[in-house]
Amino acid sequence: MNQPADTSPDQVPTGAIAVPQPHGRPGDEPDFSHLEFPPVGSARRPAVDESPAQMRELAYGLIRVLDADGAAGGEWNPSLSGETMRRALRAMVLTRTFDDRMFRAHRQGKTSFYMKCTGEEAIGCAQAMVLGKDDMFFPTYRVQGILITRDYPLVQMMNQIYSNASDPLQGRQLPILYSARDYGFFSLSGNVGTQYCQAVGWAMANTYKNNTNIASAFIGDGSTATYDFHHALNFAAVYRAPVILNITNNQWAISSFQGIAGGEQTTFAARGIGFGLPALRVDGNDFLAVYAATDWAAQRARKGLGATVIEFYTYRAEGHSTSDDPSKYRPKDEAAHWPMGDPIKRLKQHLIALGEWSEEQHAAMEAELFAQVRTAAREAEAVGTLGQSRPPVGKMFEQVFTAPDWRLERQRQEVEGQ
Amino acid sequence: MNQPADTSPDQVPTGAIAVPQPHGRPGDEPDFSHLEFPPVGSARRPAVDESPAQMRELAYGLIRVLDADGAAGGEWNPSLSGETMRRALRAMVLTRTFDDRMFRAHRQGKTSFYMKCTGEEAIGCAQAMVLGKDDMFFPTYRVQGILITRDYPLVQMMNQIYSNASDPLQGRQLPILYSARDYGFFSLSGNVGTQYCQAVGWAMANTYKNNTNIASAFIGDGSTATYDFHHALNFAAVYRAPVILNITNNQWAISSFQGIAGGEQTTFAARGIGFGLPALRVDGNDFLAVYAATDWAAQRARKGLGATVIEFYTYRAEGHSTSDDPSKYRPKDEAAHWPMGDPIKRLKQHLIALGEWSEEQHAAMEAELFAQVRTAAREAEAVGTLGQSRPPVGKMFEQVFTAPDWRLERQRQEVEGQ
Amino acid sequence: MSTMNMIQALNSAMDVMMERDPTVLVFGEDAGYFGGVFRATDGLQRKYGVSRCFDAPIAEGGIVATAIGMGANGLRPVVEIQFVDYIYPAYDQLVSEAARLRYRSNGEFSAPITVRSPYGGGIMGGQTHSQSPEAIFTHVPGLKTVIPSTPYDAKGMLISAIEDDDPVIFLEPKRIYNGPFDGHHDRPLQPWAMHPASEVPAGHYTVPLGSADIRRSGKAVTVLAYGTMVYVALAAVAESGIDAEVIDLRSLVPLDLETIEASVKKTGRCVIVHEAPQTSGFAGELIALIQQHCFYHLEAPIERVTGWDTPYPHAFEWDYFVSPARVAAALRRAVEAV
Amino acid sequence: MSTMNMIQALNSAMDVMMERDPTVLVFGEDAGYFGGVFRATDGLQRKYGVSRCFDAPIAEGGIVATAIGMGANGLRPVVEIQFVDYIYPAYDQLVSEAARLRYRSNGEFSAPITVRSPYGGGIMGGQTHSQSPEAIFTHVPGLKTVIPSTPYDAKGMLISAIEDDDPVIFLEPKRIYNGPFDGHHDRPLQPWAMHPASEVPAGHYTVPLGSADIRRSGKAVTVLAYGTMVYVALAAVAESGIDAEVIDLRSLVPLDLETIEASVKKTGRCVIVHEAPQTSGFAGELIALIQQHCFYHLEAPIERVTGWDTPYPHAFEWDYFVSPARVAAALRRAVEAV
Ligand SMILES: Cc1ncc(C[n+]2csc(CCOP(=O)(O)OP(=O)(O)O)c2C)c(N)n1
Ligand SMILES: Cc1ncc(C[n+]2csc(CCOP(=O)(O)OP(=O)(O)O)c2C)c(N)n1
Ligand SMILES: [Mg+2]
Ligand SMILES: [Mg+2]
Repeated sequence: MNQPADTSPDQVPTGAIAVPQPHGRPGDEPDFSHLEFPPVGSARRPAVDESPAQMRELAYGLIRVLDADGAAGGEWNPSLSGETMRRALRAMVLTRTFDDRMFRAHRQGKTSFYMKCTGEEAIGCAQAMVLGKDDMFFPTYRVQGILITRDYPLVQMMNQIYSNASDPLQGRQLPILYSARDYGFFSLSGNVGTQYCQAVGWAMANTYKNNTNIASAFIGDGSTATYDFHHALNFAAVYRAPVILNITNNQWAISSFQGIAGGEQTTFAARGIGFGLPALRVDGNDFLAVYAATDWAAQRARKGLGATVIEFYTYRAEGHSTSDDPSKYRPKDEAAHWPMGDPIKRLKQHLIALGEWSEEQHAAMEAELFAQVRTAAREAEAVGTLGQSRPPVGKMFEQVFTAPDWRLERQRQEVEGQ
Repeated sequence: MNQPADTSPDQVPTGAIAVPQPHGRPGDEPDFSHLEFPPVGSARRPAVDESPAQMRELAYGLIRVLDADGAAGGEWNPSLSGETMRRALRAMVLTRTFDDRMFRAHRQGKTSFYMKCTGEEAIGCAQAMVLGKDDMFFPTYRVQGILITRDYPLVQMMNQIYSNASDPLQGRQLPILYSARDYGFFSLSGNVGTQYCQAVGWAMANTYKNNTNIASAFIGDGSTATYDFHHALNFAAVYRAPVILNITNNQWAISSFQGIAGGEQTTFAARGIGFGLPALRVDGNDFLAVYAATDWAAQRARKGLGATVIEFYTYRAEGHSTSDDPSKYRPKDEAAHWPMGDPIKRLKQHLIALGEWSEEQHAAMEAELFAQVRTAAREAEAVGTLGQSRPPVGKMFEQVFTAPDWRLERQRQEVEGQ
Repeated sequence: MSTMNMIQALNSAMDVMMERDPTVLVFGEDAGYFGGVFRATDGLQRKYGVSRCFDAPIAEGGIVATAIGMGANGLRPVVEIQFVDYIYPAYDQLVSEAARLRYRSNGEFSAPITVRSPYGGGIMGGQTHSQSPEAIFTHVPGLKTVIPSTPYDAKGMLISAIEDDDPVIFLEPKRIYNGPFDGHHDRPLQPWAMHPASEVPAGHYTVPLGSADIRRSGKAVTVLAYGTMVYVALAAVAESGIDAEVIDLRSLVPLDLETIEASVKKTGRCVIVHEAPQTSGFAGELIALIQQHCFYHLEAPIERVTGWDTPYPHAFEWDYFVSPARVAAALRRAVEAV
Repeated sequence: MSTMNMIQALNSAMDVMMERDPTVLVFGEDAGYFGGVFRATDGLQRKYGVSRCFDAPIAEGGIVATAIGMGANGLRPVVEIQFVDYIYPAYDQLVSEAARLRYRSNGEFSAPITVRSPYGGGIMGGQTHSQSPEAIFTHVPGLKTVIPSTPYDAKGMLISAIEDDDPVIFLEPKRIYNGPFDGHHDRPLQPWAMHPASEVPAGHYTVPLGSADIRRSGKAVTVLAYGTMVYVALAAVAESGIDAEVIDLRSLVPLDLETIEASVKKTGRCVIVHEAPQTSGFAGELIALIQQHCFYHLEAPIERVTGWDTPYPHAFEWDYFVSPARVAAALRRAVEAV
């Protein structure tokens, strides 16, 4: 074993590589006192055609609309109607109810995998309401709220999760990696990041086709480290693509806190500044702030002014997935201490404060949505859960190419002949 | 042929994708009037331990020391001795002389490929003087000035360029892809960008070994688009690596102007801001400014304060390589109009103004260096030029692995037996 | 009909398709204003405007990702990777995304993209301008991998690739851009104009993907080759005087197994030639298929003549590059084996 | 000696090497505090500190690039790619850099790195947690590619890989982390504790890279397998009652051709089993070598039993995953062919 000159083992005293450390670990009390949240109203709302160079401060502040008491304020207040906000609340509650049911379905052995978006419902739901079905989302696995807000059939989602005979993706994908073109929801990849720059290409095609549709792409804090993130910001800036480049900073990437992705040196929104793109930092647990920021970015994009980077600051309230146990790497109960609260509770509080909603209405809605999810689950389970029912095995060989070549034909025959 | 719903050809009116355009094309007069250069002294020199967040303006200004008249000024003036500057001048002239000779050698069929760094000599030469041989450069193909400044034998460089029997790399590499560990010069890759994040790993190993050596990595404006650039900034920021991340913005990447890499929306230095790294923008044709900025960044790195991004603003005065003809895509003679002049002329002018140098001394030095290069060339050519002489063919099979496996043994026997 | 070299034929294919189909657009590093470092996209920006032919950042993965997004949104992007040696940064997008998009979305989305890239050695390009990585694409379900070897095929196959609804890796043997180089580097290159396959129709036509071409009929041994190696093989056959059947595979996936099988069953012997390193090169797959389908017809071990299992070394270009002499020796071994 | 499953054996290898050699350090996504999603690096950060075992950003290419830089500067980094399905973003760094650094610098620099990654199917992981891309590494001059299939080999080979001065792709058949799964997914998994190869020395030992292991001697047919497929093959042999010789290749590059050749010359028949898609899979290379070196001993076509040429489909796990029944059928075809 041939050692390079300066490195015989005894010469290596192992200095300290600076590895960022989170502010709490199992056994510690949840403590977010190191975080600063600028007050509601502190972020200015520039005209959409203002030069990005003039608005860099937005990458370091925080766009907020709802304050701790549930009152809306500041330049970013989208002033939504009670009806719109009730629709939003309903979509968020339905999303959470769906997540809970499917998580339990996994625990009951009905499927192989599930991921919840608890605490982050405002993000997917608000974007689904601001954008249209002709716009295209390039989602992560944590914006199922988009499909739910757009009334994609719950039973279809469940059929996909169960890989059963009615699975719209014919059993080919891992649970939750949906595809729903008609709902503006691009086929989800199991690799993180890979679709971020595809969204830029999609958006460029809209420009090319001379329409005003846009794309909206999601990525997690951890996944900003993937190179697709770099490509997307670079290509979007160069070709002025009509795309919203969303970063969901939920503080965690499986067991790694956001500092491992570089979140301690500056904000993730600041990545946009590096490319001269407008960059907003938004309270992701504030439905109204998410709505307003999305709307602003969508206007820019539709006007041909190009891409906007938005960091949604939020907290992943539950485990990464059904394979994960967060109590192994972070203080118990951190979610309950998240200073920006829960997006559902906050919008509900706001609506109640406005006199547009009540605890009774809310309880009734919860019961109704619970029943709706249960009905859908029963319908899907009647078709079958994972392993109990599945598409014909020949589906394994379809859609590899537009038409199967001789290899696939022969292999299919071999399988079907068995 | 199966067309997606909204895209039958006649429905595609082809709108205008915003493709950045350079400010001149063949036939146009060279015109750099759109560029603004802040005056000497306008850039503040912060303490090296100042927070990067406090010095963001440096990414948008320009660090300059020499003014148009050859006078040095401003906070960044490194106040070098006449002797040091004469050494620098000599290194730059030698680099240019070497380039000219090798370029001609290619034209004479003596090798397959060559690349000059004309107009960019200050960058490699200054860094080689600031850093030590225990620091490691991760070079591009346009910082041969490093080797020349450090008195790497010219004849060895030529042997490599000729792939002759004395080629230190045994004929395995394309001309100019040198490797010189003892000179602090990492093996050059033919793929652009790939070494940028390796430099971060190298630097982290220095921290790990508890020494104060650093790494210095180069990348071109065009190559900032590679993902290695992203990885490097991200890893360097996260692990506080002692590395200088240099960007040589010479306005062109083969035929593509820097706007194609995203240089029109903001500066390349600003990419560093995206990661919370200190970011300097420096007149790359001003030896003293390059020297001072490098020195500042090296101090930060050695003190454990982490990485610095430096954009050197310069101009690629000649073709991309011997395979390129820039008159095909940019105005003729642009180089002569570059507002920041020529690095050799400017340092010479400064030395003369100081009374440390004269036209006569300069002419004598040029003649001397010309002779030195000619002597080296004769020596290398006595060994042989490309195809006239080469290492033993068995070298093809060595160093693939530490020890050849049976495949390589058999293949070697087959070739040697022929 | 006009006489074209391979670059002109490729250029014409893109021109014809851009003319016919407004969803076709072309981009890549230096592919816009300048027309590509090999000039394959020359004139297209001038003719069709910057929106349809443009320069791209040096980010092969970004180029392919952007093309996938465009392709899913109804366009037919044709991207150029300047040298295939630089395609690895796009490998993830090709393998994990382009290749699987149709499958995983059950046909809701697909990536009808064409990825053009010059490949292969013989140009003194060293390690990073000489590689032949076709095998890493042929292993990937959902990708087509094709390699033309004449101007006629180059144009007809490129049009087929662009019209194809699946992602196609279109590898261009750059050593024969200007003429059918046969490995004799010490002789003057015969230009394409002297070769019948340089007669290329000006308009639209296709050469289907998945069909091999028998370039020389013979009875003694079958030679399978593609790209530049077709000419090296033909030279070896001529020089050895062996009555070989030379098959230009043209398409690796989908593969024309029928033509291969018929030939090997006839000759009982086979030599496979490629530039890529031997281990896990495409010859392995061909041998596996042939011995499966023609086992009882084989009279001699199938020979592989390939690049060595080393990086591509600058000074040893002509020791690394497969020569007619090496192929001829393999032909002799194949026909002499009993 | 203690009883270890494969994860424990891997963990022990890193522990032993970190203890012995301060140049060894370990990093990867979730590999630090948490100890890896499969727990292979569990406890190492606690024991050796954050500088020697730490979490990395989600950038496989950045991880490998950083490791290369460290490796060139005298360290021996061991990096974990969370699933091999996510290794493609590091492919360029592995192929263009790690594999060629020593060669192109004539030995001035090298990349003595180990890239560990769980691979293979059988865990209901769908398209992106089930792949077997070994062939795209075996094609690359300068990379070693190895795959252990027992706790004993896992530890001994990982130590060899870390001590090796060349870059090693170390693929871990994750389906057998906890026990030697034989493809019978409807039966309870036998834990490693019941298998003799789970007896693992606590300290330092090596299993050399490049040597195959005959897991069962036999005369009727040779079976070549690696990873989980070794157990599927052994089950097929047991169930078919055919007297097969089962060889666990363990190392694909360098390959133990001698052992393979000796066995096939003895049996005259061969079945190759791998999980990866068939086309251009590693079986192709093996067939090419065997028919070259054992042509006159072969009495039947060499059989390939492999994954299908499709992405890995979630609902069809047990139709895609090679079963003992498919291997047994191939064994019968091989021994019955005349
Ligand atoms: C390319 C790639 N590398 C690694 C993984 C494994 N992985 C899946 S999710 C995940 C964490 C992502 O974290 P983040 O981006 O913050 O999203 P979040 O889960 O918090 O929503 C990782 C590492 C992957 N899917 N793809
Ligand atoms: C990964 C990769 N893609 C493409 C190329 C081809 N190429 C060589 S140099 C170059 C332009 C680089 O421009 P820039 O980074 O600005 O450096 P400069 O030549 O101006 O010094 C290109 C595209 C390459 N070498 N590597
Ligand atoms: Mg996250
Ligand atoms: Mg440049």
